[in-house]
Amino acid sequence: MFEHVLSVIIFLPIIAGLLLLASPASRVIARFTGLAVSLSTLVLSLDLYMGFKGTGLLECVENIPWIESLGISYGLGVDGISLFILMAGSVLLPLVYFVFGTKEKGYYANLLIVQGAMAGAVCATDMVLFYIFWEVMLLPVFFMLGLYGGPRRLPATLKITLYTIAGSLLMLAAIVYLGVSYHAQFNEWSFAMDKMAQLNLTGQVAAVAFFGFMIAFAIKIPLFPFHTWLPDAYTEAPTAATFVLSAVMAKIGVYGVIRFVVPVFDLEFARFAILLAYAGVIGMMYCGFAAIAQKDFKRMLAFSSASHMGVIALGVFCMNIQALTGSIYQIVAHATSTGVLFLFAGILEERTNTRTIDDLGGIAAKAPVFALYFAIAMLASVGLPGTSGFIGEFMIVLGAIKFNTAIGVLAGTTLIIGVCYMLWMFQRVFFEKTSSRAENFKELTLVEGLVFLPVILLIIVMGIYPHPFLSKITPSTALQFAQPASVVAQVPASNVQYLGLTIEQK
Amino acid sequence: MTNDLMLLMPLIIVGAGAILLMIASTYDKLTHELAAYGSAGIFAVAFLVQLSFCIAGKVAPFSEAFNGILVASNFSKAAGLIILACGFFTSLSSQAYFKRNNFCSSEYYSLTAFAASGMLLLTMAQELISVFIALEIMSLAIYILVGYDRKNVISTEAVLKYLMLGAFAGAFFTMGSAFVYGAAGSTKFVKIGQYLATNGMLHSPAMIGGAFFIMVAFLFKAAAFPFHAWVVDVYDGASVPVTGYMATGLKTAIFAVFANFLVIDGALQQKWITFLFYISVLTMFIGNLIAIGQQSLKRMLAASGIVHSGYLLIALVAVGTKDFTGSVIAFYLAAYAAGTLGIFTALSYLGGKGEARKTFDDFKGLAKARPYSAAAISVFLLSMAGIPPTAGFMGKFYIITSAINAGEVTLAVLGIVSSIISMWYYLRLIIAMYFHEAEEQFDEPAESCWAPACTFVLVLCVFAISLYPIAV
Amino acid sequence: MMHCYLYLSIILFCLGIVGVVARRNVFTVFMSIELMLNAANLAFVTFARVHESMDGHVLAMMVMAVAAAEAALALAVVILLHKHKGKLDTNVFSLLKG
Amino acid sequence: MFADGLFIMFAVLAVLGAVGLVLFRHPMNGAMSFVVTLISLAGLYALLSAKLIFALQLIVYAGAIMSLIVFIIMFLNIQPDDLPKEETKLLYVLGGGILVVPIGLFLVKIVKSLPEHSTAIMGGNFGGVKEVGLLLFRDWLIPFEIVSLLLLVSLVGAVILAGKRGTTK
Amino acid sequence: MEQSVNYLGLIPLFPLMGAVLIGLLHVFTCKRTALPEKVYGILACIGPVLSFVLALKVFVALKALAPEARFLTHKAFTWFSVGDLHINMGFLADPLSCLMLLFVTFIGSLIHIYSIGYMGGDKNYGKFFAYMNLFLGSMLVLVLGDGPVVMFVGWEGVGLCSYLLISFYSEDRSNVLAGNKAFIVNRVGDLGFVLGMSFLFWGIGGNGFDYLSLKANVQHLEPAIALTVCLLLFVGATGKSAQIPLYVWLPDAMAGPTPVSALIHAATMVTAGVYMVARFSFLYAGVELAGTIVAWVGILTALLAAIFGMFQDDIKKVLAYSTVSQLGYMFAGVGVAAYSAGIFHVFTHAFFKALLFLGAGSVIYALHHEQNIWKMGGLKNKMPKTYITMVIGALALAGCPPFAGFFSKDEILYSALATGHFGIWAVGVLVAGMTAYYTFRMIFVVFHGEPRDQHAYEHASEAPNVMTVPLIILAVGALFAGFLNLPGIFGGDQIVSHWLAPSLSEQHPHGNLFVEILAIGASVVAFAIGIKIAYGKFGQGAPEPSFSGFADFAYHKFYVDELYDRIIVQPYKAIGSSIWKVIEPNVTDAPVKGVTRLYMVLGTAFKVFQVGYVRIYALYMVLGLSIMSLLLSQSLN
Repeated sequence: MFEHVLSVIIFLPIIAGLLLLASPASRVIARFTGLAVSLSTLVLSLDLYMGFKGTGLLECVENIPWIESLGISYGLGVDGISLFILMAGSVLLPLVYFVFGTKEKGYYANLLIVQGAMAGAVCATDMVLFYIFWEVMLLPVFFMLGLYGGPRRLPATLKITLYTIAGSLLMLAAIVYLGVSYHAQFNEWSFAMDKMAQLNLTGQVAAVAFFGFMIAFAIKIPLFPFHTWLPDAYTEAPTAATFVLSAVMAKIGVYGVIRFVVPVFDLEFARFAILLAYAGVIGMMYCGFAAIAQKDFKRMLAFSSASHMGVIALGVFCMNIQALTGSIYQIVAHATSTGVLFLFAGILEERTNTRTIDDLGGIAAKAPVFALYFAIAMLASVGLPGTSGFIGEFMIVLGAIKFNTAIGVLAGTTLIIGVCYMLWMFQRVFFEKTSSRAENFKELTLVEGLVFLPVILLIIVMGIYPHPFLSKITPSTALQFAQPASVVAQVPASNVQYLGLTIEQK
Repeated sequence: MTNDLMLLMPLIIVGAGAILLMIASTYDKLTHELAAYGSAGIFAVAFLVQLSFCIAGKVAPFSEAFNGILVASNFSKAAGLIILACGFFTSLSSQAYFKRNNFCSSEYYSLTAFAASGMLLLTMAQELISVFIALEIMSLAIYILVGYDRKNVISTEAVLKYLMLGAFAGAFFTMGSAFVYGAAGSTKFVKIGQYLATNGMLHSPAMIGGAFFIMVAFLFKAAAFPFHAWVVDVYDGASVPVTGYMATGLKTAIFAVFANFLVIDGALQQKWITFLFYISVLTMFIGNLIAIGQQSLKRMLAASGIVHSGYLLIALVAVGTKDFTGSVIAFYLAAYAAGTLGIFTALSYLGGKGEARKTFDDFKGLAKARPYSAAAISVFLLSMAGIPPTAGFMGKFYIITSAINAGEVTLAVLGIVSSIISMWYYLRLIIAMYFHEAEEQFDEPAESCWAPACTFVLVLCVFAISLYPIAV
Repeated sequence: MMHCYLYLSIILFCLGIVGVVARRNVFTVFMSIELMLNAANLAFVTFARVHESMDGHVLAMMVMAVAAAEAALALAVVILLHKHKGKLDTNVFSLLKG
Repeated sequence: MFADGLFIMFAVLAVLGAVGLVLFRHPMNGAMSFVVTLISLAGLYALLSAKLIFALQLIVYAGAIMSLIVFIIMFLNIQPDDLPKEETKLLYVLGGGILVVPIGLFLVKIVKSLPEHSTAIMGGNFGGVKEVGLLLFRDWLIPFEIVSLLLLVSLVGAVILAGKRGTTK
Repeated sequence: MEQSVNYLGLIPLFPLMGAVLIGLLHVFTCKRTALPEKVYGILACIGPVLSFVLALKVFVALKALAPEARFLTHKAFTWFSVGDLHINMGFLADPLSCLMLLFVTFIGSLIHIYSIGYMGGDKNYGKFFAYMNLFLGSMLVLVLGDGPVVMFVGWEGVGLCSYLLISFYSEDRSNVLAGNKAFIVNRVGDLGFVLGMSFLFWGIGGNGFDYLSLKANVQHLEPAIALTVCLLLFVGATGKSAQIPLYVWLPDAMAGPTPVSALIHAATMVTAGVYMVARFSFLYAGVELAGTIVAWVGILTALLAAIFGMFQDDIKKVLAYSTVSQLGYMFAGVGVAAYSAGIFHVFTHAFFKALLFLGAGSVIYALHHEQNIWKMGGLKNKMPKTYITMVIGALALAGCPPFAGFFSKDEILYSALATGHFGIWAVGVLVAGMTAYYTFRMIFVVFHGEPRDQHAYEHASEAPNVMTVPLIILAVGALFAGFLNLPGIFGGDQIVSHWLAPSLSEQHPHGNLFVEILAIGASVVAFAIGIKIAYGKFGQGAPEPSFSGFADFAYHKFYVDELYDRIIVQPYKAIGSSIWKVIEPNVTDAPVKGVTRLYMVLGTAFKVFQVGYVRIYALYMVLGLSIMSLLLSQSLN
């Protein structure tokens, strides 16, 4: 691990992507460049991960002043929260180059750019820098969706782009508001994230700024009712983009909530947490219900992803360490499981030329390894113990019970809702009689099988032996609750003692 | 006096160059391409001189020249830099443009330089009637450039509209100046400031009325609501490089002088904050609404220019009169100029013969045929839309920061909302270029290499400017 | 007495505005603008008298010069318009709209 | 008293001329009526002791500029058919008049707030050629110089727009 | 007090490793040349047998300890630890889990052996054994887990295996649907489990969330929470152990291969709920209301299932309902705080129900997968070993003294009576009679009388030894297992109850002799009446009856499945599709669409103002100016 490892992780893919775009490289070269770059990023990230001490504070800090008059700097750093999102991206993205081998140059180049931008967004410690990466990571998605998406891609592209940009611009106002408030209170300009927690924000404007942040993140997550861009975008996007969106990008929304909203707007957050938690729970149920009605497996996975994101977001809103840690763990678990499921969906689509569930059937008999992998990812997605999905989900439900009984109980229904549509889909696609379209379904190739193996193993290892991962997360999450002791005290006292008959808290 | 002359050096270079070009153009040997290089050279030299002043910092800020009528502040120098750069790129893009359009003559370039000298004067003028004359030099030159294509009725219509309304607004300016003169006894900014400092704004209705009429003229030139209606038609009617020049250089000059005028005295600016607040909000939103429905690219860009004027008005509202540096305004202008000029430069070589490609649909599939140009245009559009990491984003960021810092949170939020609204029509062109199949091949021969080179340089500028730190 | 001069100036100015807004004849419109400039000049000269400084006279001269320059250009445009359409109606020139 | 009488006469003439400009259908009539206004204004300048401006108004404005305009009107040989048929002219004039009232009232309000001041003819050299000239070349050199630039531009413009030269070299 | 032994972890690990190994072998060979079945068979049996051996070792080790110190623990690793929540991947062997361990590994091993024969020729032979091993591993995790969370791992793991094995013949949609149903219904229960755990954690879990710590802290738990936790955990138990209202999945689960029904859906997994209640006896003991609810739910389930069982015509369904019914007994037992009685019934039930299922399996095997009892008949001659062992099983199930079922069932009924739950006892006795009736109805119809399907009858033959030997071993168990807990009245000293005592928080009722005799007498009479009626109706062979009235209603299982479909499944789907088709476009997305439309409308509307007439533009300017002037003149003075 060297000094500027984070910068390299961020800019190596971006620069490589831009160079690819500018060069007349062929598809093959593009693919192998992408692969090489993402693998080297992976190596660097692993190096970073190994060297990560888990102190809870920012590590690998880089800080270069940029706009000194406003206290804006090029600041990077990772802690236990951001590390795992970074790692999820680094680990998962190389898969795409293996799975999709015949795409155009721009496809791979955009993937590289989005990878770098996402890494930048999670590593940035300066709000302005964060915002820049936050916006930049949308652009490759915009191009991928528009260029390589399905037949109805244009409305979907516009919807996701405008929706998310609208949200993020509101966030920009909120970011500036924070910086200015910092200037007003401490007579010094700064946009550094860690300094914002010292702010003492009250009043109407603070609430507005709070929602400025919240809406931006809610759209990205997507939190009910800001999810409506998701089904179209996830369905129409090329699989790699859907994969990126669901596996990593959505998580950066949650990350934002943890990074900005929780420490900075402690009072507002405590006030509105119940509302947001309901949004999370309702979103989970709403999308879960909607998933059962889907005929298109990609759209079904899209709703499933949104449903899970509702739970993950809920974990953040519950304001206790178990739920928060559970959320972060679930972020990684969901990234691996749903991400892999989307990739599998892509494989299914490529090999059968259909996305309709009814057209498929009996694939388990044709491709047992594929079915096995799929089943493991699916089981992780429904939160089966022994897979990565359980730990996080359990901790979130546990924390939610403490936060508010009604929400906890509703959150628990994810156990049932998730399994309904997943099993239904699995039954129709993998079991039953082999359909004509699946007749010639090819098993995963050896390379594919080997490439997915680490991720599948990761799913299982993370379920069976999560301690090493958690021990890097918990110091940071503990810090989240250690800092504003006053806020934790203000959190409505646990009403578990009263058998949780209170549904609404004041 | 030598010092004073040094201050005016860029202006002198441009003015003298304009006259030289004018004279030289009577010789038939001077092809208009040579004239283009000539004017580009003049702008380049002036730019470098100006830059050397900026960097060397030998001349103290607020140095007065000629009896206090002209002042060279850091702000005016920065604005001058932008104007000169605009002139440079306009010259070169015109050169490419006239490969496809044959109504050029060498005077065109001298008029470009004349307009630039008017703009430079405008940034420095600190006296109302000088402002008026400078304004008219700039405007007259631009009128002529707008109507340069005499065979084209569209172009003539544009110049009619522009000239008529411009002169109309100019009349208001003179009336306003008369009242200010009546109240303060002088038209020099310094004297007006002294008068305001002793008497206060509120006790002088003549000052209020005069300043109001003067601002009307500025708002007209800046295309603020409700004086915006001309801008769409005139941009549409003018040839592409001229439109780019109008949208950037002219706007820079106008906002420079507007800011200079507003910061005469704190009281003056305070008086108009509410007024400018509503004007800027309306300007942003009306501009957006006009832009949404446009099919023609130039008209859309014109309407978006209205919106950008709205943003700049936010900056004017938020600007502090104490220690006025104008850095936010200058930065935004530079960012906006880079993006807009970039698009117009690209359009000037992509527009086809007689500007055949006008609408969004005409650019469908450009990315396949001309990937680099399409990428450059996308960068410019993103910059105008304010998406990081472009200069446009940083400009918007500074404006919002200064607005919130000045306590104008509502205005900042409305600016953001308008920015959201504007997103669609910028993306629309990108979508047309990238996500649609090409209907034609975009392969015209005999293209100048200068304009594409300029486009490339401007792309670099868009990114480079965003990295340049300023103080709010 | 100063007020009377200024009132006259205002009346002329307003009449100029009306001329611009109400008339479609290009010549009339341009002359209305000239009228407005003259109204401003009258105000300048009046104020010069009031302040007993001749700056106002200089300013009025400048305005005249500008008016002359504008008039020259305006007439050139009128000729151009006439060449195109043979009409002096401003409403004829409305190809650019929407 | 005499001066007041003159003022009233000139003022009435100026307004009448302006009204004529706005209302006459044919631009020639309008131009003639405008000349009346310009000459009346010249008279008013004289009453305001602006000798040089009085002269310039007559020579430059009423003389040069108006001759130019009249010349062009004649040059274009405008037939009544070429003139726009402005059936709704009066309506527009009325509407414009109503719209203008707030502006006018605003200006009137401003003027009312200014202290009244005598405009009696000033003795001495106030407004004389020499005095104004000295001022022009001493204090107002820069505007004076740049006006030359302006005129140059307008010259070039007139040539380009109205000229007959070939367009491309 | 506790002793750490590291081989505890190996017990579940062996079958799990076996599962992984077999699974991989299967996956990588099934598309090419399949491995010989023997390889799988042997590999599959290694794990269970090794586990059984280790279980014996555990038993011996425990036995060596003083009764109140019989705890062996093993902490494999810290599973997760966040804030107060410390969960170890830890295992606990105490008398309760040891008992479960022993019979689970024992019966599991037997059924594995049996399956070698039963599954012969199936193309997914390897997959089957992988699942079976996986199941056994999970079940052992469930049993050995040292805290609720680890138990939950096994709990869900067995659920998964149950799902996989029910839908084993996955080409047939109805099988997969049955699997889905099992998994989803189980998940409903699991929700209760998870919520119960959560409440328990926030109640007293801060100082350690394993049984021993919980037990030590249980007095700090507020009664209201304790009740909530008990009920929620019981919801979990109803799911896994097929009690009202979540019993519906178990009959459908018979779609799986018969050894699966024997192992999972009769002997082991379905009793997990009872085990859990016993595990949490320290909790239930403190909350009488919860116990009563558990007992009543149990006994009503027993009654309901017995009613259904009387009218079934599928041999496996009869057994399935009898399983539900017996599970009801077990819950009645643990509900009235007779935990050891409940667990003992689990133990005996495992033997005779596994025996019955395996017997049924060999009948089905012999008749080429015919399951309808009305197509059987007279098989006692063809399949004597099966017949005899099944009769033993049936007698045990029906509660005939001195078979295993008699003692364990009687223990429960006696406890109910002794603790004053007269109603439960009465229903229990009634159900005992019904049990005897439907069990022997099945026996008589299948084995006695004339063969109804002559063709099938002729091809039927006794199963191979690999299948009959386990039958015989189980029959021995069904015969003698009851004596392990012989009550005092018969001169025994309740070895099992005493063995279990350290693990359970139960107080033995001080019953008197009269109550004891009453209980035994009633049971015996009920058994006798039941078997008499059955013999009267079916003893000599009988035609397939047609049902009407109540019988028809019961034959259709009171239309409960249809009801659930109507009030849960269909509304669920309707909600799903209405969200997607109605709410999403018209409500949730409506603001977005509305804004877009407004945007475009305004955009076109504003083009109108760009009329193109310069005069109008000037008019705009003047209009704006006059408005501004108006405002400004207001502000002057």
